[in-house]
Amino acid sequence: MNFGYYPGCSLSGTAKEFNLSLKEVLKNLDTDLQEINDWCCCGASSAHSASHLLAIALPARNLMLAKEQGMTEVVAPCAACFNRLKVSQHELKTDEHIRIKTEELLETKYSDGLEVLNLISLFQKIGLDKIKSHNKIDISHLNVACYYGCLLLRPYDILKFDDPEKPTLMEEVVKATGAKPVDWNFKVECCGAAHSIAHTEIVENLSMKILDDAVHHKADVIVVACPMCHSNLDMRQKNIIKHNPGRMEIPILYLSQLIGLSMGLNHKKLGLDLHFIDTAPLIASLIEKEVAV
Amino acid sequence: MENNHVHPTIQKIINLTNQDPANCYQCGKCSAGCPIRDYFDDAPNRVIRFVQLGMYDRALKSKAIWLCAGCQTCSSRCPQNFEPAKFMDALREIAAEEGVTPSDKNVQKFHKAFLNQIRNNGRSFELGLIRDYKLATGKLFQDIDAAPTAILKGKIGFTPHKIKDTKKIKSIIDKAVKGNTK
Amino acid sequence: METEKFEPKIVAFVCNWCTYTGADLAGTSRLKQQTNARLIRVPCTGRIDPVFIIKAFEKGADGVLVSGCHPNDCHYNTGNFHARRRWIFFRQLLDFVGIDSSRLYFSWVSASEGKKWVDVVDGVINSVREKGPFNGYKKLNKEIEIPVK
Amino acid sequence: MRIGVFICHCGENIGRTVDCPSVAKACANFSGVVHAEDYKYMCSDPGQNLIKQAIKEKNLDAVVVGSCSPHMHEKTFRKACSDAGINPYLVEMANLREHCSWIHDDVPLATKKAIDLVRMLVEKVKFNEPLIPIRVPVTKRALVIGGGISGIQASLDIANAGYEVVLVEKEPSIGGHMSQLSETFPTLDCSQCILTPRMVEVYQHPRIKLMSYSEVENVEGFIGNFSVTIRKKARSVKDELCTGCGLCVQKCPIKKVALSDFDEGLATRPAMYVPFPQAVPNIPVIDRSVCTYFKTGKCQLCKKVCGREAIDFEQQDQFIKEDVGAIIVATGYKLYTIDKKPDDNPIKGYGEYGYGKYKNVINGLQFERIASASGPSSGEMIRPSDKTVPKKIVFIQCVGSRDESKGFSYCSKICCMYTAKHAMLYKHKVHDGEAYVFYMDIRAGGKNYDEFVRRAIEEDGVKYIRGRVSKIFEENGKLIVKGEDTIAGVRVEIDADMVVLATAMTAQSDSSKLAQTLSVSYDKYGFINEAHPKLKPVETSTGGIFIAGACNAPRDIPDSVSMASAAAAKALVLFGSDVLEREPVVAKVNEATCAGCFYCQKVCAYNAVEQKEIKDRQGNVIKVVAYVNSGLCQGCGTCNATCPSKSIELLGFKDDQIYAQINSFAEVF
Repeated sequence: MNFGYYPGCSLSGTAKEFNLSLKEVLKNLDTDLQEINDWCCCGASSAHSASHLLAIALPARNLMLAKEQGMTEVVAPCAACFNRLKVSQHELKTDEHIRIKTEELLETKYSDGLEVLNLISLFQKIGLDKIKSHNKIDISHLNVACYYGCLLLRPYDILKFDDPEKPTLMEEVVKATGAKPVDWNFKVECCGAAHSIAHTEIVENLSMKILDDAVHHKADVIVVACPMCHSNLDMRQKNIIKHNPGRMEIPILYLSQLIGLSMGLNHKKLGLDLHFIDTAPLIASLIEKEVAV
Repeated sequence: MENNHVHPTIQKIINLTNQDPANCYQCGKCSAGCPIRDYFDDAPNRVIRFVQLGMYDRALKSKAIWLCAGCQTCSSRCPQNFEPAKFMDALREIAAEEGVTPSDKNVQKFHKAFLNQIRNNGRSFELGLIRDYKLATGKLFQDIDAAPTAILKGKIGFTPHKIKDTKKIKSIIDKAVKGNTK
Repeated sequence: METEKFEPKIVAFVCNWCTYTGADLAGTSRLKQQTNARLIRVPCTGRIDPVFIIKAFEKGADGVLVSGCHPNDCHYNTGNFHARRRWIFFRQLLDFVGIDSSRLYFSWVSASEGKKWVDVVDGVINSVREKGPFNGYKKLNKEIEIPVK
Repeated sequence: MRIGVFICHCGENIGRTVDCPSVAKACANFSGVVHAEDYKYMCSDPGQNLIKQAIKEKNLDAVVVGSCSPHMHEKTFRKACSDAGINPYLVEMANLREHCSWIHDDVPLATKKAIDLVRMLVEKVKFNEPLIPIRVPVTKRALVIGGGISGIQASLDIANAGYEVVLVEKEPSIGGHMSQLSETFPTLDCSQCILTPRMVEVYQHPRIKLMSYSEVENVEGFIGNFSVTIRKKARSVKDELCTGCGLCVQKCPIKKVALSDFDEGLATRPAMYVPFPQAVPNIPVIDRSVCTYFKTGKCQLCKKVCGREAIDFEQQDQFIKEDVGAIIVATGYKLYTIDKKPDDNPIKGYGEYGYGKYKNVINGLQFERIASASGPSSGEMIRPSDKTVPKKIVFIQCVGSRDESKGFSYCSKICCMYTAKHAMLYKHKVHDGEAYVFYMDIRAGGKNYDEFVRRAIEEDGVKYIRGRVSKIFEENGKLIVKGEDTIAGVRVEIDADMVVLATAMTAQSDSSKLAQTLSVSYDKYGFINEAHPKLKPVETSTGGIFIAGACNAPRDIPDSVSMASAAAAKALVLFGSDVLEREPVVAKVNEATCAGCFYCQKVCAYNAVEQKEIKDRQGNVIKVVAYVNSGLCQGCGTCNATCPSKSIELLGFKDDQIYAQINSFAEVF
């Protein structure tokens, strides 16, 4: 299988292990990603804070490039990129006024017809059975809290991905790896997202509540599909514990890393050493088990 | 949706969001579910109320419009299908355009620094972003413990990934963003 | 004659219970519309014989509109269903007799849809105005008349 | 033919945009028109006299009035002409107001159109024939659908006035939702105490035929003459033999096999059951889907213990025909559920409140059962999950109501009141408990209603918080309720033991199907429409069918009861006359040309077309032709359009009459 690929800024920087693990896992699933040539930033939360038009135009440029480069499906593993691409696509389709303004700005005509996939819908396309068939390591003892955050789910009317209040699709993927998803209350709460730098105190507080609820529901690990969620829960976790003592560390994994673990892939290649919260104890707990195929 | 009897600010909000603030019936569900509400001066429903009452200045000076994280919990639960998150975006844009001094400078400075990175490189460059933001805010020692680890782990590079067509991106941003970007 | 601005002539067959009443509502609500349509009131769209429509075109209509109750809301339970079934065959008949079937319009307008009625009428008038006059039968009428004289 | 044309100015209403004198002048030149004039108000007494005078002086035999919509004044002008000696069906109206002057601005164009409209009807009226109204007898018997408080009230009123009533209830017992309630606002009197005597009265009334566990299957006919088919569902108990001793229910071995609908799923019931002890009729039902005998062919314990041999496992659904003259629909409401709905459903469901997964998040009717002395906890205030007394309780109003996004845009009207009542009942039972109510507005219009809400706040100390709740989740056995007090502008988070949702009142799920069976109109929510929101609140779009209670819109008990009495009064008005006059707009067959293909019979929705044998003098059948039963024919004209030989025609809308109108376009265009 072959998909267009829009990695987004984070995956080439702070979320490097997301990129690494995704590529490693897809290699095993015979899936190729073709990166959009000369893509630019989607504008993230800053563009729509400054200009509605800019927030539509930046993703539109990438959508047009993908189309020009002959792609029909584009994977945007970063939840924020996925969200911005989808919203832009939707507005260009439904709002003629903004479409004309965008076309003027970009000096190109826009045409619809590209399918934008997020990390989870990519794995659905590849097939959960296929993932199952690659299981090499028994991780069934792992209790996993699937954390969706905001941007994969909202606004539902545009993204049409999963139930915005009680999503289950990530759990389906986690079940395919053999791990056990736990039921918990905070899987769609906000981590504070882009305030990571400007208002660290807010992010620490929100992230703390999410971590606490996951631990309370007996999760061993939190799995995410968004670099912003990851950096807030992982990078900020040490300080959260410092400022709110008496808490245990809980590792935060990208969904692709969890799949990689169940496939028995090299931990370094999955970027498991790149986290702030040590993943070594988690890895040590895994028992290797060849799964007869 | 053009209407002569509508105040220009309301019309601007309608144009930017495709929704009329009059749709809000002040139930407060947005405020009840807002994760950052405790840090706001005015709850989201109040900011909408100010606009409904024509107190635009009060709304544009509210901290809430800058602290809104855009998580859209409010929008997805609003019984009136109103989207407060979009509304907040619009107020930020209008505030910048009208030169209203933001009551939370950090957020605006962060967004400016972020857009500046895109303007220069076409992509966000984290080290440059943090540098610019710190210079703008003077918060030199924040994140001092996390940064070295990040750099050591190779998560923050020293050179930006520049795209080829940065000229285009510059022009897009300069044309789209009213008010000052620099 | 052709230099005069073309104003389409529209004949509308409407059912008494839904569309006629909806058109009344448009009136009581003072919703303005163009003057080109002439309404013929029938009890139900089920009453409309396809030949009525051909006759209307023959007598100079440039467009014909048929409008009745919404499906399942027929005052007579099923009249509008029978009407609808009839039209499926009727379109082919229209083409056969040389009438562009796109000049025949159908809509559902209930008694409470005054605004919709105005939109439908103006829509039909504008659409027919774009198509221009329906001349096929006018010529034919003349040709037939000449030998008689 | 000598036709008179009368053009009305309707004051300024027509006159402003239509040049009435020129219209009259133009019409005077139409062939067949011998008189044309215009007048300020044609419908006024002097206007009508003008017409009558002209008929006499000019010896007119047909009239066209150009004025308002025929829906407005057709009757007026027909009557006036008929007084002057013209058959009323030789009068036509051109709609110069609703269809012309009110919708146009351009005077010359509107005037031209007005002339065309009159011309069309002048041409039509030339083909009109004198017709005589059809007189049909009235069956003085009513059908009431639904045995809740509305249906009970309507039935008793009609029966007490001396007429027979057939009362059909789909559940095994009458009583409806009112029988589930603990106490009623604003007096706090016991619901069952005031309802049960009425139920018994229905049961014992000599003129009420009660058909419980039955549904209306089909309705034919028209005002004064309905023929209704009722499905009497198989109870598996012969109601004429059963004495209601209850032994079979006691002996039924599979006790807790199904959730009790009456207790809103908070309790269980056996396979053989009576919904509640005061049920009327007190005859049990076997739930065949769970009964051991129906599943395995063994058991029959109930049959063995029944001394009356009333158990009948072989019983089938019965179809019973009833002739009635009026129908009252009183099918009531159902509560909105917050569960996740399928994707194609426009109503979504509340994921933020857990989609109904938390046991201690209940709805208003469930609270009624918990509070009721006859409920599963015998009135003890305990929560469903662990049967402990909730010390902190939260009530949330407007769940599904006033919510365009997840439910309905309308206000359910009664929730403000019953929530105040619930909070009060709770405080009366749990003195040290805390009760919170989240509300958006308090709508307590009604006698002693607002005072009642104030009492809850001031005397019982219920805390009202203005704001909608955003999320509920369960943590350590507590329900965390996240809200905002929009008055104080502060966030409120309550760790409650139980949450009661005042969920929206919605139409019954099969209400649109019933409305279609009855040919009455209903709104997009499934509520049955009234004929006019102000002046005909209990009538429907179909003559002889009336509505009462919550099948029309959310409504409380006093309003439902008044509406039921009003509907009963409307039925009684109908029963006040022996015959009804109907428009003679019916189909008629030309037996000479009818080929007997009976396509007309196939398309008739009313079974009005019959087959008639034509015999020669010797009595031999020479052909079979169609025959229209004018009592059944409703005048849609579908048969007319279908007939291949044009042998069946709709009087008043005959082919000639319509062609005349079309042909007039040759001149018009």
